[in-house]
Amino acid sequence: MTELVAYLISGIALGSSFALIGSGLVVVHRVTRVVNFAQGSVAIVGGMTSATLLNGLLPHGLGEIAAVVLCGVLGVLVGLLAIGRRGTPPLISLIVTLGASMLVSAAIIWLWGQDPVTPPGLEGSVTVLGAEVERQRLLVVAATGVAFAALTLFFSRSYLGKGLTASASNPFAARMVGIDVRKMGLLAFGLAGILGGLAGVLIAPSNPLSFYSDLPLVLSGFAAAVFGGLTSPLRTLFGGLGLGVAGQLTAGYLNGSYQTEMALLLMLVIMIIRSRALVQEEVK
Amino acid sequence: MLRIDDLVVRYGSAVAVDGISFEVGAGEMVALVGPNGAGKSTLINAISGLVAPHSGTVACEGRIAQVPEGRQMFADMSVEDNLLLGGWSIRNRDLGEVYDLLPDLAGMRKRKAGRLSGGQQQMVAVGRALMARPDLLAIDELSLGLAPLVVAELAEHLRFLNRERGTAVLLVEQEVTLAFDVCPRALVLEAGRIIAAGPSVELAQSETVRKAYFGDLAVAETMTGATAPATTEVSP
Amino acid sequence: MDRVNPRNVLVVVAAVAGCVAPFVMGDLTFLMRMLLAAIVVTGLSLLMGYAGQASLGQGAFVAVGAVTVAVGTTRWGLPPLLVLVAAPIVAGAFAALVGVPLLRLRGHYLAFGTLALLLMVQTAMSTLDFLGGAFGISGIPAFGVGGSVFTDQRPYVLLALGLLALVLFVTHRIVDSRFGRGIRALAGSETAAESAGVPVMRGKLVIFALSAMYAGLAGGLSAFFTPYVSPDSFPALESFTYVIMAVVGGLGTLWGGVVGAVLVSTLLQVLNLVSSQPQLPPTLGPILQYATYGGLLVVALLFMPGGIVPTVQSAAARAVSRRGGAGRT
Amino acid sequence: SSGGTPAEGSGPIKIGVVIPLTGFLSPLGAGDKAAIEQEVAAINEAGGVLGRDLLVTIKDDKSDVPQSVTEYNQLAADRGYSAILSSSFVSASTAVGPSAESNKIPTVALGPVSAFADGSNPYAFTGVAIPEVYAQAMVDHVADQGYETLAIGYVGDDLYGETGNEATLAAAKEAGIDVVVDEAFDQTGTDFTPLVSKVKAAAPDAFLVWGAGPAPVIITKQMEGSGIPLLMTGAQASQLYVEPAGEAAEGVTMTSSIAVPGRELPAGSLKDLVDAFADPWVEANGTYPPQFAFDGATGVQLLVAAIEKAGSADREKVRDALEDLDELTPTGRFTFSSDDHAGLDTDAVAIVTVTDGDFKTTEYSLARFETDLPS
Amino acid sequence: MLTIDRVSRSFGGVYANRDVTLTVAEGEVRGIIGPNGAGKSTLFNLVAGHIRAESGTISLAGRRIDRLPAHARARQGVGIVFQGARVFPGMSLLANVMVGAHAHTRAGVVAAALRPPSQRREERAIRAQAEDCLSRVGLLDWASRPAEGLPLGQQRRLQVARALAGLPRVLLLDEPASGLRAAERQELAELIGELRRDGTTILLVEHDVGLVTSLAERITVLDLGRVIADGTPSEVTSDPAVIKAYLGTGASHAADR
Ligand SMILES: Nc1ncnc2c1ncn2[C@@H]1O[C@H](COP(=O)(O)OP(=O)(O)OP(=O)(O)O)[C@@H](O)[C@H]1O
Ligand SMILES: Nc1ncnc2c1ncn2[C@@H]1O[C@H](COP(=O)(O)OP(=O)(O)OP(=O)(O)O)[C@@H](O)[C@H]1O
Ligand SMILES: CC(C)C[C@H](N)C(=O)O
Ligand SMILES: [Mg+2]
Ligand SMILES: [Mg+2]
Repeated sequence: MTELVAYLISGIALGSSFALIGSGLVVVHRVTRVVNFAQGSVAIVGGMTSATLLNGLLPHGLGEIAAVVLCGVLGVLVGLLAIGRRGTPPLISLIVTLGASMLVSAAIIWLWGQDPVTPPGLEGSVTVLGAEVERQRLLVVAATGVAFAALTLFFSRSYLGKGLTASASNPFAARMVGIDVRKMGLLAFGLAGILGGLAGVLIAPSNPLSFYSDLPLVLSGFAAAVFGGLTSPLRTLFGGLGLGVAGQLTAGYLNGSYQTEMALLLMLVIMIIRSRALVQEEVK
Repeated sequence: MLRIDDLVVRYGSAVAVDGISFEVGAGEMVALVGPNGAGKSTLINAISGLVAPHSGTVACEGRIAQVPEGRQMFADMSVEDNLLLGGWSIRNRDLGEVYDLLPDLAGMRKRKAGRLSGGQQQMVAVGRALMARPDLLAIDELSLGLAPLVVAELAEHLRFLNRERGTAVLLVEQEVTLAFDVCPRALVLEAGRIIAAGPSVELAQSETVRKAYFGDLAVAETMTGATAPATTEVSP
Repeated sequence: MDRVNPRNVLVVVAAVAGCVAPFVMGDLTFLMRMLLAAIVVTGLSLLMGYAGQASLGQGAFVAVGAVTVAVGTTRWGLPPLLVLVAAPIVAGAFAALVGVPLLRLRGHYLAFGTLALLLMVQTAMSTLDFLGGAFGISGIPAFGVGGSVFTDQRPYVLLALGLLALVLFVTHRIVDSRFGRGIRALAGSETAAESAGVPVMRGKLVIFALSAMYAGLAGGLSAFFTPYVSPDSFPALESFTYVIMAVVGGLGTLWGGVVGAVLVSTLLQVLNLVSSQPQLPPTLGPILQYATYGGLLVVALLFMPGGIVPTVQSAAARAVSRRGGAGRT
Repeated sequence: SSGGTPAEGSGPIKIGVVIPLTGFLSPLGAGDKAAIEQEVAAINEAGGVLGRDLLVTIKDDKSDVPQSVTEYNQLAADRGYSAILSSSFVSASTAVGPSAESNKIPTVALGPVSAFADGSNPYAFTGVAIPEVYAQAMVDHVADQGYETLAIGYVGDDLYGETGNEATLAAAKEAGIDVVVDEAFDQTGTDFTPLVSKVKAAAPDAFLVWGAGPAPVIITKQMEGSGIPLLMTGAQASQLYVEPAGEAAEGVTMTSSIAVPGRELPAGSLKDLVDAFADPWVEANGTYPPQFAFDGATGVQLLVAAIEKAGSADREKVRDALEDLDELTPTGRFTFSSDDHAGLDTDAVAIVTVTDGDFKTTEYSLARFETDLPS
Repeated sequence: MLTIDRVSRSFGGVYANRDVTLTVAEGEVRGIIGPNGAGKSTLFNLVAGHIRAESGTISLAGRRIDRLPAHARARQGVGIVFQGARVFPGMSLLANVMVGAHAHTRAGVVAAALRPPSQRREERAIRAQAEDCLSRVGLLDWASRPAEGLPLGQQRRLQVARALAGLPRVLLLDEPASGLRAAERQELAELIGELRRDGTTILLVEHDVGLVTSLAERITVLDLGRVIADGTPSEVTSDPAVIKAYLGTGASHAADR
C-alpha cells in the first residue's frame, strides 16, 4: 500500500516535469502550429546557466531567474529562425528548430563541455503520505501547478491569449483583423523559452543534464502534450501526470527497464483512441 | 477617404491587378463587379494590406475592415471569440452593438465557428468586421452562400450602417442586382483593369454589363426602372 | 524534343558517377551508407511528399528488414538471396499491420506515433533474445548468390546502386498512375478524395507499406554489409536524418530523396573527417559537427523551403524560358 | 586506401583506436584519448618501438555500437594497422569481436568485456578487469564487512549491467550472501523511486548499483539519508560521479582499478609504474588521472609489450605474443594465456570510499595492499 | 432512384437532420432549399458517406448504401460537389479531374509499376474522359494549370468536372452557382439540363432560388433539420411557412424570375 502511494506520488513528481517541458511545446504549437524541437535544448541551457550562476556569481533565486530570462531570449532567437521568414511551412519550421537545437547543442558543449551538469537545488526530502519525496521534486510539482494554472487562464481568459490562439487558428484572418502574426509567434517562442528555462532550472538539480538530454526531454514533453492535442495546457498537464504515474507503476510492478517504453506505448494508444477527436480538431 | 493610384499586384509573373486607380469618398457605397479571376479579391486584399502591391499606392483615411472571401473563420474558436478578435486593432471588446445588429449571432455565441453552416459563418464574418468600427467596410462576396432572407437583411444592415454611421462600403458582389441596388456607384473589373465605372443606374443599362451580369435583360430594366441610354466611362 | 533535356543529362552523369565511384574510391563504407539512405529516403519522400504522411520512425522498418536478414541467416541458415528478398516483404507486411491503427493519426501525431513505433521496435529487439537481445546479432554471413560470395565491399555497392535504380523506377511509375493520383489527392483532401472513389485508408496503407519495403530492403542489405544488427543500429537520430534528407532534397520530387541523401551524407562525412583530425581538442569535434550541421540545415531550409530539387528545377526552367524566349523573338 | 605491409619495414607502427569521444560515454573516451596520446608521445620520445615510431589513429564511436563496429571494420580492413584498441563501451567492444576474428587483427578492449575472457576468440583480449572480477572483489569486501543481505540494481538492456548483475549473483551465492532485491532499471530514467522504495522496504545490509552515466547519480541522491550503505562500481570512480552527486555521494563505497588510489599504494614496482603515468598527467592536467585514463595507458602498454616481445608488428605475431604475455601495467599484472584473455585478477581491484569529494582507499584495501599487491 | 428514409443526425445534441425523408426519381432534378444551418449540407454528407446517420436508411436504386464507406458509395454512383472549394492542391486541373474517374477504373499499385497494356489503355481513357469533362465546364484551356490559386468560380467548375468524371448516377450539387455571375449561371443551368437529359439524377442545393425553380421539378425545403415543405416550385415558393423561414417577403420577387 505505501509502495503504491510512493509510486503514485513520485509518478506525479516525474509527470510534472514532463508536463512542464510539454507546456512550452503547447504554447508554440498553439500559436504557430510548429513543434519546437529546440525546447529540450533550451531547458538544458536553463539548467546549466543556473549551475554556473549559482556557483558563486549570484545568490539562489536571482541565479535561477537570470537563467530563465536568458532562456526566454534564447526562445525568441529560435523563433526568429523558425518563423522569422514569412511563409515558412510548419514542417520546415520543425526541421529548422531541429537545426536550431543542434546549434544550441554546439554552444552547450563549447560553454559547458559534454558532461552532465547539475545545479544546487533544495536539499533533502520530506514524507508525503508515508512516501519519501525529494523537496526539489515537490518544488517542480508546485511550479508546474502554478505555470499551468497561469497558462490556462491566460489562453482562455485574456485578450492577448485569444490573439495568440487566433494566430494559428487562421493566420490569414488573424492578419486581416490586425494581429501581427509574426510578433505573436515570437512572443510564443519567448514564452516557451521561459517555460523551458523554468523546466531546466527546476529539473536539473535532481536530474543531471547534458547536451545529450535534449531528445529524451523533448520526447517526454511531447508525449505529455499529445494528450492535449498539442494545444490544450490543461490536458497536457493530465497527460504528463498520467505518463509519469504509468512509468513509475511499470518500474514498480513490472520491469524497470521498460519505464520509457511503457509511457510511449500509452501515448500511442491514447493518440490512436483519440484520433477521431484529434483529427476533427485539425480539420479546417 | 480611400484613394487608389495606379495599383499593380502580381502573383509571381501573373498580373492580377493591372494599374487600377479610383477613389471612394467618405460615406460612399461602391460596388465592384467582374467575372471570375478579374482580380476583385486581390484588389480588396491589397486595400486592406493583406497582399503587397507590386507598384502604385493605396491611401486611406480611417479604418478599413474586411469581410473576406471564404469567410476565414477562426474555426476552433467560439463565435464570441471570433467577434472579439474583430475588434483587435482598436481593442474593442463591446459585443452589444453587433448582437443588436445581428441578433442571430447572440444565439450561437458559444459555438465553435468552424462547426457553423456556411451562411452562419458569413454572418459571423460580417459581425467580426463590424467590431473594428470601420470607416470603410470592404466586403468580398456578401451574398455567397446566404439565404435570400439573410441577404436582404444584411443589405438592409449595410444601408443602415452607411446612413447612421457614415460607414463607406466597397462591395464585391456577383449578385449584381443586389450590388447595384445597394450601391449608387459601381466599378466593373475585367482582367485586372477597370473597364467601366459610373452610377449603377447607368451601368445597368450598358449593353455589356447587362449581358454579362444580369443574364436576363428584363430584370435589369425592371430593377433600375430607367430607360436612358448608358453612358459608360472607361478608365484610362 | 530534339534538344537534350538537361535533367536527363544530369541523371546520366549521376548514374555514371555512381558506377565509377566503387572502382576508384578506397573505402566504400561511406558510399554504401549513402546509397542505403537514398533508398530509404526515396520511400520516405514518396510517403511525405505525395501522400502527405510524415514518418519520424522510418528506421523501424529498416530494423525489421535488417532483423529479417540477421535472424534468417544466423538462426535458420537460410540462403542470403532468399532473406534479402524477404526483408522488404516482411517490413512491408509489418508496416501494413501496424499501419491499420497508426494511420488513423495524421500530421504531427503520425510523425511522433512512428517515432514511438521505432522505439518500441528497439525495445522488442533488445527484449527478445531471439531477435538478438540487447547485444544484437553478429556473425551474419557475407551475401552471395549460388557459389559466388561477396568478399569485399565493391559488389555490395554495385548491388545497392542497382536496387536504388529499381526503387526510383518503381517510384516514378507509381507516382504517374491512377494509384499515384489517388494518393496525391488524399494528401490534399481526404474527404474529397474519398468522394471521388479513392479508398483513402487502403491507399495510405499501401503507400506506407511500400515506403517500408524500401526501408526494409535497405535494412536487409545493410545487415549483410555491416554484419552486425542490434537495437542501437537504428537510433532515432538516423530516422530524423532521413526526414532531413527528404526535406532538404525536396519533397514530392522523384530525385529529391537521392539528392538529399547524397548531400547530407557527404556533409556529415566531411564534418566527421574534419572533426576527427587528431590535433583538435576532443570537444571541438562535436562542436564543429553540431554547429555546421545545424547551421547549414537552418540556412538551406530558410532559403530553399521547397528543397533543393524543386528550387533548382524552377531556376533552370526560368533560365530555359529566358533563353528560349530570346531565341524566338 | 588499403594495402601496404605493416610487419617489417621502417615506417611507423600503426595502431587503431575506437572510443566514445562524444555521446553519453564521452567521459570515458576523453580519458582514454588523453592518456593514449600522452603515452604514445612518451614512447616516441624515448625512441619508439623496435626503433619505429608509434602512430595511433583515434576514431569516435559516438557511444554508439553500430558506429563502433563500422569504425572498427574500417581500421581492421586497412592492412597497415597492426592492432586495435577497441571501445571502452562494453557493448560496442563486445560487438567487434567477430570482426577481430574475421580480419585477424589483435584487439585489446578498453572496456570490461567478459565475452573475450575465455580466449575462444583468438584475436580479442580484454585490457581492463571484467565485471566478474569486480563483482568478486565487491562480494569479498561485502563479506568482509559482515553484510549478510544485499540489494542489486542494474541497467537492463546493457551488457555491463547484465553481466555485472549475473556475476554478483553468482559470487554472492558462493559467499552465502542473500540477495534480497534484484531489479533492472532504465538507463535513461530520471526518477528511480520504485527501485529505491523496494530497496528501502527490503532494508538490506548494502545496496549495489551496476550502471554508468547520470542514472547512478540520481539513485545516489534518492538514497540519501536511507542509512543503507551504497556500493557502486568502477564506472563511478571519477569526478563525473562525485561532483553532480555532491553531498549524497559522501561515504559511497565502490570498486575501482587499483591505480585510482595510486597515491596511497605502498612503494614498489606497481607504484613506480602508476607514478610514471600519473605524474606527467597531473602536471599537464592539474588533476589526478581518472580510471579511464589509466585504462587507456594500460592498453597502449600491453600492445607495445606484445610488439616488442614479438619483435615484429605483424598482426599474427603480435597476437601470439599477446597470448603469451605476462606484464605489469599501472592497472595490475596481466597474465594472458590461450584460455585466459582477460588477464587481471581481483588483486587489481581496490575498494575506495568517497570522502570529502575525493576517493579514499578503504582500510580493507589498504590491508590487502600489504599482502596481495600485484608486482 | 435515391430514397432517404427517416434519417437523423445530431451534433452535440443539436439535430442537423431529423427524420428527413426524401425520394428522388431517376432523372429528376430535385431542388433543396432552406435557411442557413437548416441541414442541407449535412444531408448531402450523409448521402455521400462523409458523415454517418444515427438512424434511418439511405438506398440507391433499391440497394442500401448507408453502411458503405464514402469511396464505395462513389463506386455505386454517388457524386458530390462540396459547398466549400475542395480541390487537390499541387495537381493540375486535368489531374484533379482524372482523380474523379477513380470510381469506375481499376488499375492498382502493381499495375502502376508493371504497366501492362490494359493499364495503359485505361490511363488513356481516363485522360480523354477528363479532358471531355473539363471542356464541358469550360476549363479545358486551363487543363495544365495547377489547381491552387484558382479563382473561386473556377474552383467551383473544377469540382463539377471532377464529379462528372466519376460518371455519377446521382449527383449532389451543394451551391454550385455561388460565386458565379449571371452568364456563368446560365451555362451551369444548361449543363445541368444536359446531364438530366443523359439520365443523371440531380439534387441541387442553392440559395439562388431563381435557378432552382427554373431547373427543379420538385423542391424540398428544410428548416432546423426537418422537412417543412415539399412540392412543385410554385407550391413551395408560395408556402407561407417557407416564405417566413427562408424567402422573406422582400426577396420573393427573386423567385418569380
Ligand atoms: N495565391 C495566388 N497565387 C497565384 N495566383 C493567384 C492567387 N490568387 C489569385 N490568383 C490569380 O489572380 C487572378 C485574380 O484572382 P482574384 O481571386 O482576385 O479574382 P476574383 O475577381 O476575386 O475572382 P472570383 O470572382 O472568382 O472570386 C486570377 O487569375 C487568379 O488565378
Ligand atoms: N461537424 C459538425 N459539428 C457540429 N455541428 C455541425 C457540424 N456540421 C454541421 N453542424 C451544424 O449542423 C447544422 C446544419 O448545418 P449544415 O451545414 O448542414 O447547414 P446548411 O443547410 O448546409 O446551411 P448553409 O446553407 O448555410 O450551408 C448547423 O447548425 C451546423 O452548425
Ligand atoms: C565505466 C564502464 C565500465 C561502463 C561501461 N563501459 C558501459 O558500457 O556502460
Ligand atoms: Mg474573389
Ligand atoms: Mg451548406
